[in-house]
Amino acid sequence: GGGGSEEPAADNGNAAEADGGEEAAAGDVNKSIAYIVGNLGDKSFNDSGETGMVKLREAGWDCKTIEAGDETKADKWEDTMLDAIDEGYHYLVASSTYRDIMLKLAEEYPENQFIIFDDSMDESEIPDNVAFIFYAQNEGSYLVGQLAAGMTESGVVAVNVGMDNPVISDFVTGFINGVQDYDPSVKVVKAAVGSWTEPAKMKELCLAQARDKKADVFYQVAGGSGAGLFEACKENGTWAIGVDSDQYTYYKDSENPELADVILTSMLKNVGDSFVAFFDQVEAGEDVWGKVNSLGLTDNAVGYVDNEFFQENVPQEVRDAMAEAAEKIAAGEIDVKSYYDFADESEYQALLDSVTP
Amino acid sequence: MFTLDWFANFGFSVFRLSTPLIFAALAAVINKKAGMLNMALEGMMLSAALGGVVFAGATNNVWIGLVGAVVIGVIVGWVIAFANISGQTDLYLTCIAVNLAATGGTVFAMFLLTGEKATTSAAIKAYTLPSITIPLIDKIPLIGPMVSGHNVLTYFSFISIFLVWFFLYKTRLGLRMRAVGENPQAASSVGINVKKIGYISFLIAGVLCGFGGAFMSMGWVSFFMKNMINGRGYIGLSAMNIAEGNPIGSGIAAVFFGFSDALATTLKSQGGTFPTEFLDMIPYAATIIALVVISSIRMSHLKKIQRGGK
Amino acid sequence: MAQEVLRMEGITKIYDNGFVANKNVTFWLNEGEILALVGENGAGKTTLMKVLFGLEAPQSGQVTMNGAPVKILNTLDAIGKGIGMVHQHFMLVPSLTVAENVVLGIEPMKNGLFDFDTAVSMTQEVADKYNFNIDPKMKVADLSVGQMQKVEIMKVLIKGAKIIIMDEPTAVLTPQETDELFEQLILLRDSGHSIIFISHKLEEVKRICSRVTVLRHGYCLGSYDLADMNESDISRLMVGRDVVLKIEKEAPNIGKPVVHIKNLVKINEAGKHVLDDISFDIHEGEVVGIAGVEGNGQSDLSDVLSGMSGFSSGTVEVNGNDIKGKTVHDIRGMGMAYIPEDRMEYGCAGDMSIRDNIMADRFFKKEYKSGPFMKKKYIDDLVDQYIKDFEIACDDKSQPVRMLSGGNIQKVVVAREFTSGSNFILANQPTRGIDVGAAEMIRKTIVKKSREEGTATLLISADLNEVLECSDRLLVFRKGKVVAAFPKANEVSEAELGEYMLGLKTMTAEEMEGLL
Amino acid sequence: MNKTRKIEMTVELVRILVAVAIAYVIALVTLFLISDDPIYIIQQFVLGPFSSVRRVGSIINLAIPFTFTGLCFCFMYAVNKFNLSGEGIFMFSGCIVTLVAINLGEGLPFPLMILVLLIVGAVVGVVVTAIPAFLDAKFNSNIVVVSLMLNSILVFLSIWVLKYQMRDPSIGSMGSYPLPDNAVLPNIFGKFRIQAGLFIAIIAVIAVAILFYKMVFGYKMRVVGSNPLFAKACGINMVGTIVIAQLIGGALAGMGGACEILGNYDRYKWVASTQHGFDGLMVAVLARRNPILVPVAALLLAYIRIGADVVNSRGDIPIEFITVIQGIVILLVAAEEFMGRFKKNMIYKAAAEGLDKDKKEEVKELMSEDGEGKEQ
Ligand SMILES: Nc1ncnc2c1ncn2[C@@H]1O[C@H](COP(=O)(O)OP(=O)(O)OP(=O)(O)O)[C@@H](O)[C@H]1O
Ligand SMILES: Nc1ncnc2c1ncn2[C@@H]1O[C@H](COP(=O)(O)OP(=O)(O)OP(=O)(O)O)[C@@H](O)[C@H]1O
Ligand SMILES: [Mg+2]
Ligand SMILES: [Mg+2]
Repeated sequence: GGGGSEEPAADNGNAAEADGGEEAAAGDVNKSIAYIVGNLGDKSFNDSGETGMVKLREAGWDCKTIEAGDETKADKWEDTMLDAIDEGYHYLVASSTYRDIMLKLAEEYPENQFIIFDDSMDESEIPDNVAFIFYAQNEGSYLVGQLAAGMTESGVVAVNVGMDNPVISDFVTGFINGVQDYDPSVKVVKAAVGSWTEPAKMKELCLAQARDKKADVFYQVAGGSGAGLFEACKENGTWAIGVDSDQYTYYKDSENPELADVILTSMLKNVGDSFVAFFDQVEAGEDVWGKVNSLGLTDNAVGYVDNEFFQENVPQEVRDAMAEAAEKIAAGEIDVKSYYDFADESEYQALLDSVTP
Repeated sequence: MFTLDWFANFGFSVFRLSTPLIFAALAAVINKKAGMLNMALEGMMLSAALGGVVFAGATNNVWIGLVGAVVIGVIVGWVIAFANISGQTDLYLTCIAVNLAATGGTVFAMFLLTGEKATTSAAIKAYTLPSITIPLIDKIPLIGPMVSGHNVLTYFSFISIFLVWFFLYKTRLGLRMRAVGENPQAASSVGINVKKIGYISFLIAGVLCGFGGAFMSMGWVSFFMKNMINGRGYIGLSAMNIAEGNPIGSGIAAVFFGFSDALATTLKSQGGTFPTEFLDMIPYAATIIALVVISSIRMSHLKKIQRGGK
Repeated sequence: MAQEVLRMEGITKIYDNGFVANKNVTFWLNEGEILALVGENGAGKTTLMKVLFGLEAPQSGQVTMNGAPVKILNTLDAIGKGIGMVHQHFMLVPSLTVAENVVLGIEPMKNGLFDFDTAVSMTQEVADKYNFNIDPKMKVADLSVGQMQKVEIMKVLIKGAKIIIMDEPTAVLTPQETDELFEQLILLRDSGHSIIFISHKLEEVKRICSRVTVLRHGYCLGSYDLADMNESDISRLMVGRDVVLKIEKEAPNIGKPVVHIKNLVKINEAGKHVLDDISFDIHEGEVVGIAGVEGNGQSDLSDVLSGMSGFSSGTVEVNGNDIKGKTVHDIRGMGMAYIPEDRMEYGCAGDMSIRDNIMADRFFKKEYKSGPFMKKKYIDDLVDQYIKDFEIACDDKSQPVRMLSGGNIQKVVVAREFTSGSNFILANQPTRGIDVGAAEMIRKTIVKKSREEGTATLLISADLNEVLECSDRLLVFRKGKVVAAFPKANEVSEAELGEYMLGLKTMTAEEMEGLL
Repeated sequence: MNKTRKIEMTVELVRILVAVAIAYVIALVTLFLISDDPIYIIQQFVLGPFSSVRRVGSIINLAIPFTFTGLCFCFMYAVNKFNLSGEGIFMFSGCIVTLVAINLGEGLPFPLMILVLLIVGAVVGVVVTAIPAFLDAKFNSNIVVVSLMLNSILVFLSIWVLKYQMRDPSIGSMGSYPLPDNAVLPNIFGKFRIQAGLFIAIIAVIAVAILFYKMVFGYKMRVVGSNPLFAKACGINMVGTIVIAQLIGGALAGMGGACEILGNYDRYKWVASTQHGFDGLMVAVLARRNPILVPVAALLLAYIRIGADVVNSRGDIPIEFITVIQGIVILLVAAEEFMGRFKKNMIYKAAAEGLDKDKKEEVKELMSEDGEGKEQ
């Protein structure tokens, strides 16, 4: 949330400590974690992981966060991780982006243990020193999809993403599923801005969607570009739905609280909490290795924010429907569609086509 | 869908999308007339965009923010001029180095000031330069909603086209700048300080990029985000190039790119499964096509004259 | 003794590449005199004047004006102190008007803006005062070379310069225009201006100057009263030996036509007929000279013949091959060699070595390469031989050409073109702005090649003395047409030639019958 | 003259060292203001790249793509065409090479497969560069603009190919199917972990140097680049030479992209431009456009970058800080005028000394020739 400026400071203190006491870190093998992340500051996915690290630090773990840079620096990722291993970090935590390198290093360094989050793999092939953490973002998105369908007056809602990739497509799939289950007549426009750092174009895109398609509820899965969606909603008087962390509170506590007043809720993907939970399990000696730890609604790894603003602005019936859907998913009565279940891209495309206004 | 309202709205969007491109194109024009190709518009606008937000936030005054953006633009312009003119560094290299440094430098500065590394949207109070409703004109159907109600910088960008033209063709400094751009030895032989003119051209370009950057972070949206210029400087440069440095023509070309961008955005907003990537290419492909068409018209015209032109 | 207005004492100028262009030069100028500054190419004349005009900073030396030491840091200083300079190469901005060019640097202002109308009237005033017939509103790009020279002079005059430096102002003028210029210089001198006049044409020096200062290899050899000297005295001082100003040549031994031009028309980008129905032949063993005021189609003819540009209609044949649509490479293959007008622009690559420059027209031939590689040893030996044959003064063959003096650069060009094995030599201004010594050698070689090897030569030159001396047959160009033809060049007088060049006289087709 | 050249070269070397030193001082001063432990950071920045065998290997690894794109820009500079398509090619060729490799599968044996893929990379480079080169030659369309725009188009095109033609749906992030084993350039030199593309880069440097300085085409290219009008007047096929030089440059960038993907990646996953094209431009300028110096400049740049990475992973300084320092280094190293006064003064002094020495003889000689000249 609003403590954005404090997190890196905490990191600083700890990093210096780690460097000072390299020997100590190496000695205490089981308590040292290196979290490898592209770039901090996205106020969603990556930063959420960082909050988990902060909590783990408080719990006595020696955590170090290393920014490895975006995909174009991918040739250096392996070095970055090897540096961490050389410095004596026992656990390496990294997202699906780093999967290949993690798996490769897992083979080369059987002593170390590797956690790949936001990804899954055939369990029979997962080595013993590797664990996967998988989030059911489709389930969370399903719930906010219900919200969007319940809130729209024009019958068109929008989901705008930064760039397409499988995880993002899973968000979109769940969202569409939720919208359609709530009201099959509600249409969904989906668009990709083409960049994670183009708020201006995102704003323009939302304004065009409102103009041409009369869209009036906007769900963003767009990283930095997402702020442009909130601005467009502010300008148009339409509703927005945030993603990953509680963006209402984030903006409400910030310098620009008025930006929060369009954010009905945010679909949560509690990466940080999942880390804490995971390492609690590790400490408790539970069996988490060599398999995919799937986290969904039941584990509170995904969900939505139920705050005052949400309650004030969302009619009771919609809130009830969301709560009910959540229960049903938890109970296994609803099987939310997932992008990962599609045989190929064309099935996803067909889904998109079927809801385009 | 294609109602009067729609067209008005689309036109409005074109003007807004064109604004930063016009500023970039005009900055490129000023440099071009002084004999230099400025590829650092990107870095200049990016730095100015951050500068504007920071100054506005620090003083709680959007106009001081605008001045701040201009000042930062000018400072970056000065750095380029210093490296290129006083330091004799290859201009292309200077510009690329400045773009690289601005990409990282803005993030670094933002981090030092706010602790954020991606955007100031939460950390710095947002300010937006006011929009202006033009009385009378706003009542005209189609035209009214299209041209009225824009951000003050949008109007200023169009006014700037004429200001730049006026500067280049009606003032002494403009005359000297054109002389320097065309034949620096000749200019220096009559006592014109060629280096000084070069500096001035980069400083003016800095001012224009300052406006362009300010529009991005205090007009279009109300915060700074890393990399938020996203190639607009290069498109502005292309606009200048298509018009061969003519300010009016460059302005028109910039609006043409604004139009193709608006078109791409509109197509995207329709949803569906047409690959976004191809829509994203539209402004860039349009540039190349426009450039080729215009140069081939120019060439066939020349050829006709030489063939005997009856 | 006349009042001394300017003195440069002990000037040493070292260029950034370590070349010492002026070595402890001392030089002075009296009020109301026209002083000649002469010296071979690269002697340091232009450099010395650039120092005076604030364009180059000397390493040591002192300038005094009217007895008081002064510092000239930049051109603005120089202009402020009443110094004006007409540069060796035009310093004009082509897209601007005459008036804008003339007032550049001292632009009239009204309400804080540039005042074009006043600029025009100021320019008109100067033009009227000094009798220059020029429209201030014309674009400089549209002017003839002679007119451009006038604009250059007006630029200096309008700033009220008392000391006027003229660096080879007559190189591009006709005799009549030169006369006109000289009248004005005398007018200026008599009204109290002091003039420094640089020229390689010693006859001109003799005509209007009262004193001469000679530079050689950066040193000043001293100042001499011209009354006591004749042209060969001056050239001996400049070069350090006697120079033959007249070329002895036997009658040509004319063979079959090598170049055949029929109804050649070329229209330029602005739609102007720059070559208008030209027809003539060039035969084996003869030198055909072309005279004309610059900008009357000579350069265009050279461009067409060399293949540098195309033409609109007509036929041109070299050794029986039509050159329509052919490239420079093709035409060179047909037997053409080409000495271009501007050596720095077309004649050489300054940053490349002498060796590389000499190879440029022939590197692709079998004898210079083995497979895709160049034959280094073979080429080196050959180039060494050429350097010796053509007396190119240089450190060695790998020295970049830009480090040579103007005359030696031209020798490199000539060495390449004369050894290319061609039987047609297209020589456009082969000796422009190079000193008597080098020019003598080049002219002699042109004539020798035609006599001994039967080469056909087309000699285009603004130097009338040169065309008259070297040509067998002489054509005069005006407005893209041949307006006169003379069978024996050495029987024509410069004055008569000038009349045709300026359009005062024109020959009819009948008069030229058989001469084309 | 030779004395001058010697001075110029000495100053050049001193200048690069001073430039780097100044940049580090600036970095140090800034670090004192923002870091808890500036000395440590600087030490890591300067010495970190040499702190382990693997890091030294990383420098060399990183220098490989720089070398390819640096060579590419040597060609562009040689014919004076600022064709910036090297940037887009690097990414796009990596993309296409992966696509081909995946489709060929295990069909071809290892070395042959690599050869085929390198050729594919080169061909992609040639085809892409041909666009701005051709439009420039044929329509005189500004090559800088066309190539910049083309780069943006190629980014989107690569993403499209990745998404729709070869995306591996079984992984969470965006990435192609893995490269087949026979298409992977192995790591060599054990702990150095240098990819085998190093050999290809070395061969490329040697080949380019021979082409530049020993072969007829290189000669032709240098004439054209040095003075195009002169080249035309000598009958050199300008358009052909200029276009072919650019195509060779493009081919090199394409091979660079191929080596990068095959040597450092298990699958293709670029969704943004690598910036290696612009890096190459910097390398070419730092190398004074001389292909022989390209590896040196590439190593210098790689060293700075690895230093930045070390600082990033070791310290409390955000990685972006380094881009600023890097900009300063590059500007200072490339600034002709930086320490120019020092150089000039040395040259003047040397020349003046020479002047004093032969002054007496020369003057005497000159004067004796003109015995009769009487000074006034
Ligand atoms: N910018 C420069 N850098 C280095 N050397 C130069 C430069 N300009 C001139 N030189 C050298 O100085 C010498 C003197 O040049 P300068 O122009 O003064 O000769 P000049 O007497 O005017 O010759 P010309 O009769 O050809 O005009 C030349 O031979 C040249 O090598
Ligand atoms: N940057 C430079 N470096 C080295 N030499 C130079 C440089 N610039 C000019 N020169 C040399 O200085 C000489 C003098 O320059 P200038 O422009 O006066 O030409 P020039 O020799 O007088 O030519 P012209 O034959 O037209 O009189 C030229 O011959 C040229 O070779
Ligand atoms: Mg001269
Ligand atoms: Mg000269």
